[in-house]
Amino acid sequence: MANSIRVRAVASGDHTEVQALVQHPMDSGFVKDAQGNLIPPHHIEVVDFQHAGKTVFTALWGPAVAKDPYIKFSFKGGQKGDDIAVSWVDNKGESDSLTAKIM
Amino acid sequence: MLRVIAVLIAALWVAGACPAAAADTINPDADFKAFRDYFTKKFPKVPLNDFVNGPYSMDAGLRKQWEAIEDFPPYDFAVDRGKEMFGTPFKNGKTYGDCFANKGIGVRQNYPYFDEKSGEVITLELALNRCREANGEPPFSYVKDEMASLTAYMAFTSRGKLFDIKIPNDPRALAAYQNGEKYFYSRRGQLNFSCASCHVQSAGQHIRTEVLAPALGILAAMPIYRSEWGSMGTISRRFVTCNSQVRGVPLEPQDENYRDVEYYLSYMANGLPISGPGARP
Amino acid sequence: MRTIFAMTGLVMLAAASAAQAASTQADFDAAMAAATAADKEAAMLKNRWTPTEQALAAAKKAAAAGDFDTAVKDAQHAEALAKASIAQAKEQDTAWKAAVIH
Amino acid sequence: MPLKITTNSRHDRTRRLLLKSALGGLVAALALPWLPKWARAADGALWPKDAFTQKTEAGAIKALYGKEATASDQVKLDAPEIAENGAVVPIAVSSALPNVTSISILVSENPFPLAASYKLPPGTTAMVANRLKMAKTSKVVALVESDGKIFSATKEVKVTVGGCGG
Repeated sequence: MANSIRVRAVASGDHTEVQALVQHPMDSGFVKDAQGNLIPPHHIEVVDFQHAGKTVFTALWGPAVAKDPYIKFSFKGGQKGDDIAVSWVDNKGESDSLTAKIM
Repeated sequence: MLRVIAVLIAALWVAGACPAAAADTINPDADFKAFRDYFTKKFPKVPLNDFVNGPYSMDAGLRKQWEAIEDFPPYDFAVDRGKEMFGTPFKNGKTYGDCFANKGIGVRQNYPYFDEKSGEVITLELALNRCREANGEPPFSYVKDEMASLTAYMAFTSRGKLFDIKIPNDPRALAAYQNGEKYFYSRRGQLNFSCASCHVQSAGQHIRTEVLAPALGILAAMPIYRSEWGSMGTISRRFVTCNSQVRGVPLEPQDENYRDVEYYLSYMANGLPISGPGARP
Repeated sequence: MRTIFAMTGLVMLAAASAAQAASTQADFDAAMAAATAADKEAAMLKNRWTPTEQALAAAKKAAAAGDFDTAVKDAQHAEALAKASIAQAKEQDTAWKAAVIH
Repeated sequence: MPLKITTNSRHDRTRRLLLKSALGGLVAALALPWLPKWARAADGALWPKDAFTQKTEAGAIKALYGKEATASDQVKLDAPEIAENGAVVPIAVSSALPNVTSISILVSENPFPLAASYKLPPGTTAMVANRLKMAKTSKVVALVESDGKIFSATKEVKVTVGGCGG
């Protein structure tokens, strides 16, 4: 199974810009399936981004975040070749994580 | 039957035996020029190569949202998956690449083509499933998932390459071309719309917030991730949903009519760059 | 004369509503056969309409529930839709040329 | 701590699931200390359920921050005037305010207005871009927490193709 997380982290000057995309249905709980039954909510709750062992960004998401969610932020520090660690956990307790190199 | 008649007409035209019936002759080059002129005159501010970006070529607000999505497009997952599938051998040890020129890299712009051996139009989607079957693998659904991933990867490796669709000097190829043209302009469904009703006459107009994509270059961005679908879709999927939207019962994916209309539209797009995979509302 | 005509009309109306109230399996079968035949022709022309399929399904459902009045009405509606789609296909067989960009 | 941490039975359930899946979550991390640090970083218990289930904008802001927001031109909210599709609306928020510790985004007309909330440790820029779902035309509210105060910016986004499917 391929990883659900895609990360692009680019160091420029004294900052690192991070973009991430996660493959996740982000079901809101308000949409019905083909049979007319409500699809229960299934969404990521927390995404954590770490650099050098420290959390640099935490996303708290509700069901209104779009399917296959995207996030962009920027933090001070980070150099080409450093690790960026990303992990998420959803409301069903499912989770995934990935470590990527800063470019 | 229709096909037979069209073949006959085409045969007569090729033989030059029917010079008087100018209105009924098949002249792809003249069609191509008229088609392109129509759109470049209708949208004088849109650079020719920008037509492949469909609705985003003609609405600044939409374009900005699209560019934000292109920053990290949801089709990235499909491209990666397609690449992985491309690199994974079948049970017999062969790969997708073995079925294609240049191992399948950078060849999207040559599809569909008319196969003079079998006398039919071969689309990329059809070629991929035939490749699977020739190697003892079951075919994929034509509309999404694996097929969208494979075509997304092949389009990605062909970005910027110009559509290069050929119509060989074969009456059957001309007949297929004309059948595609006929399918494109024929009204169907309870709503009595043709492909052209929306994508020629009404191109650039809004339906709710959506902007109808111009037919010129409309297949260049395929396959696409549609927000409306929440997933990837192939050219087959697009044709099927177009039919449903006008309350017509869709044909089977890769029906001869669908392949022919893909042939016609791709020929009209000759010289325009492949931009797929794409993201659309 | 006029009275007779009016009376006949009344009788016919009564007869019609009586017949309608008493649609049978046989009526449905006949209406369905006609609708299916028209739909098949539309399919051969590759020009089916989705509302035809919906009306056919509704007719079958009503018949299964024993409501033959509705079933016959839906089947007739399906037949009318299928015939319109056939007419469309035949007309477009040549009419499309007028729409081509020149 | 800018965000209230709520504990409730659902999160306890989440913990149990996390234990089972042995990936992510504080409890799992304690039980399996050899897991790399990143594998246990995201913790469902951080999720402020109370704020995310409020049905009004004011209720969500109160549940999240315990105080009211003040409109400020120092909060920059970048959202389209007309969303091409309510299922995917790109929205970005940034601010030049000092010491920004969190950014939150609300869609007033959604069933649950709070869409997303971001925690920014010192050193992280006061800027975030994401993609949200909008059920219909609505006010979008961006909140920026700076020096413990809450500042907001608002913009109306028109939606004609709703993001709730169907």
